[in-house]
Amino acid sequence: MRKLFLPLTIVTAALFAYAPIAIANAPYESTMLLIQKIFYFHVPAWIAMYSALFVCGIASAIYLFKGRVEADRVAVAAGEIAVLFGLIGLVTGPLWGRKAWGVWWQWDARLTTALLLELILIAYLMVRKYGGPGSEKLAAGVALFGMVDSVFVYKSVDWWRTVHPKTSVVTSLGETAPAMMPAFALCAVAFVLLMTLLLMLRVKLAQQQATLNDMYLADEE
Amino acid sequence: MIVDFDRVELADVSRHFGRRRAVTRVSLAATRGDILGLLGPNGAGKSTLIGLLATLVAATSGSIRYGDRTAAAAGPDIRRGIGLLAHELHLYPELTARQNLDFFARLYGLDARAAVPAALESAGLADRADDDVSAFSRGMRQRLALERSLMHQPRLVLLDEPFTGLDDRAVTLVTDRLRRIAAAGAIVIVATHDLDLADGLVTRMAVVRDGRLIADEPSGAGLRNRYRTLVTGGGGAARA
Amino acid sequence: MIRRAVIAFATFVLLAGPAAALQPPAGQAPAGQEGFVQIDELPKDQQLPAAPLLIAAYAFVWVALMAYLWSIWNRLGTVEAEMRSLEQRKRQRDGS
Amino acid sequence: MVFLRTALLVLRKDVAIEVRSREILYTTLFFAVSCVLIFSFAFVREGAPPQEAAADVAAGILWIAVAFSGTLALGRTFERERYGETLKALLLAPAPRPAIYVGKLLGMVLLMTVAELVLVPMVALLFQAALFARPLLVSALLFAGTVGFAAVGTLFAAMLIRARTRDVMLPILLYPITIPVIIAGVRGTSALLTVPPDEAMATMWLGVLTSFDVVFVTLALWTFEPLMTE
Repeated sequence: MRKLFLPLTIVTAALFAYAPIAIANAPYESTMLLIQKIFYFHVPAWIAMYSALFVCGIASAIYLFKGRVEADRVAVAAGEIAVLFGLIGLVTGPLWGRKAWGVWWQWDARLTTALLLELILIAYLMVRKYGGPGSEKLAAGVALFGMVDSVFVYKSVDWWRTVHPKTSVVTSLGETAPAMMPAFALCAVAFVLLMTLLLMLRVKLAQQQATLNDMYLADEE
Repeated sequence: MIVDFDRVELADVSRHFGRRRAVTRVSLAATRGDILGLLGPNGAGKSTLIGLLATLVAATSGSIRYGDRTAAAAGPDIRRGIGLLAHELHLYPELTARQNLDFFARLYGLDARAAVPAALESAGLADRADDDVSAFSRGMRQRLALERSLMHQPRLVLLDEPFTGLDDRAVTLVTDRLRRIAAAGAIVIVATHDLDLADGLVTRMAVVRDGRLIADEPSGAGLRNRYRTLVTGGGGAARA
Repeated sequence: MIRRAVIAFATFVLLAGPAAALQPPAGQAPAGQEGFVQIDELPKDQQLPAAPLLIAAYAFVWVALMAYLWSIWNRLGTVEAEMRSLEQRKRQRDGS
Repeated sequence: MVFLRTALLVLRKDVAIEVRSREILYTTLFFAVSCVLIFSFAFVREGAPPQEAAADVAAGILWIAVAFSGTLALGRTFERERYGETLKALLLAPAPRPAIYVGKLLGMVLLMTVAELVLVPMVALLFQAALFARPLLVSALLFAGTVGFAAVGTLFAAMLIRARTRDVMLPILLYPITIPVIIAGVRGTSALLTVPPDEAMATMWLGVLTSFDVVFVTLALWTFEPLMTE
């Protein structure tokens, strides 16, 4: 893992260095103009969050059924990182909305879905923190249920919002011109890579914590 | 399918909760006819060991074998061979003694009409059968719980502090009962911190402290002194 | 180690696809948008300046990422310090 | 066969306890009724809920009361199994462990159904909601929603029995995950209460609820054993 870490860091750093230029050069969106630029890191943040959520859920399933503690470490790392990217999405979304909708919060389907998933993820971290001994297993159950639930949350919020459309959802997203795609793809890849890097770092922390626990255990002998 | 076994064996079993070690590398075996006393102060890991043997707690490492199989390999039927009397009594206080026994008899697939009166008789509660368990004294509940856990005639009988709240006469009854089922071919494992009661009952004693097995030997005269050196005075010796 | 990392990375790439697909489809603005005032229909002086919001958003992303990195680094430091003190104690005990 | 027999035994035992004490039933009912009243004060003005949102208010209050009282009942039911550690005794039964889950789930669904038998007429009466105009669809929605809520709730309440902070953890975990049930239940019921009733919409939401039930009951059966082993 360490061998991969450095090249990944360099690639990610290069992508992030180039991203502002690519974003600046991308054409202005016709109605949203400047504010539409938030799109280039708002949506990638969601992509990163969903990826982390699924990593967390799958790793939890592996931990639950195979009892692999390594999987549990990946799960807790992914859970934390999903909360982080969810937070980024939840903050940048309303900043965009302030301009686009004129209000900070709109019960937009995407934003609502994200808020609910963020709640599930925070609940996951809370079980781990306050559940007492053996809470890793309980948390793994929550993560697995949360991952499956994300599909239902997504669909039901979507239908809840769009079956009776009274106000607009984010229309500008729909007008993504092909000319914006390269910059967007670049940002998306950069965010997913960043998520991977953070995940590796956080797993490293979890490993160190496990080593420390083992040292305490060994010390008692 | 009937899953039976003559021997239960823990091989290098550990159970950790994060930084806390409940059980550390315990290897222990018991065969039919044994009454194995798990002795040790409170918090020594006795209850976790009982939980591990009862398939309620999963080991962090090591394996537990019932005969030549692990619990996972043997499937749910292995639990037909296990009877557990835990510290908490596994009874519904809202139900009567008869209802409690009836429910558990059916849960184990027994003929309730035969098993329930027999168990009530054994517990000496035949005349109180239709009273709520919540109205019983601790001793009565303890007797009822013991019969409940023995109703399906398990091969492996696990008891966690079975003498709590019993008066002398009841203790004698319980110890006699345990001797009888051991003589009939059961493996009896009794976890207790009470040496006086264990003395004379157990055929072997395993002493645990801080989650480790520090002695495993046939019991006999001098058990009390041996235990005292192990648990209190002989800390350094046990560590080495 | 490397194999696991490659598998993990492949998983992310595979997962990013569906995740991207989950985003709202292009060119499919929901019908019937009554009650919604298009931004460009507002008079110029009522429009909010976009730049501060955009800058705030960028800034937040950076602050959040840095704060998280700092927190990982901090926790790693704590754990490693604890390891060192534990080893030291052990050495002292063994020495005495 | 053993599976079904064990599940029914557990259900029968829960019913027997409840018939003797009636504690959970009465407290849950009282709580559900209080919920309806409290939410009424938020929405009712000048003697009636606002005209344009009457259907939403009635459906919303009904489902919130179901969810809240369901949480209360879940907590109490499993507190009963924790006292005396009888849940461990159930797990020791020589039957597949998911059978215990199914038994407890059936008990929860039964209890919540009884609560709904009181709640539905009450909401219909207090809010002039036409809940009895489409009895089949309304009961199907309620049943599917109850199963979905109880399926997740029973598993979480059972696994939280080991956690020190179970009282707060249950709602914290349960509400975010069961949001799809609440959305589908409220939207589906509300569609039936509008004039004219929108049956197609209610059926669509019923489909959402049913698939939620299928997925989460399967998932719970699958994870019950590893989650319950300490």
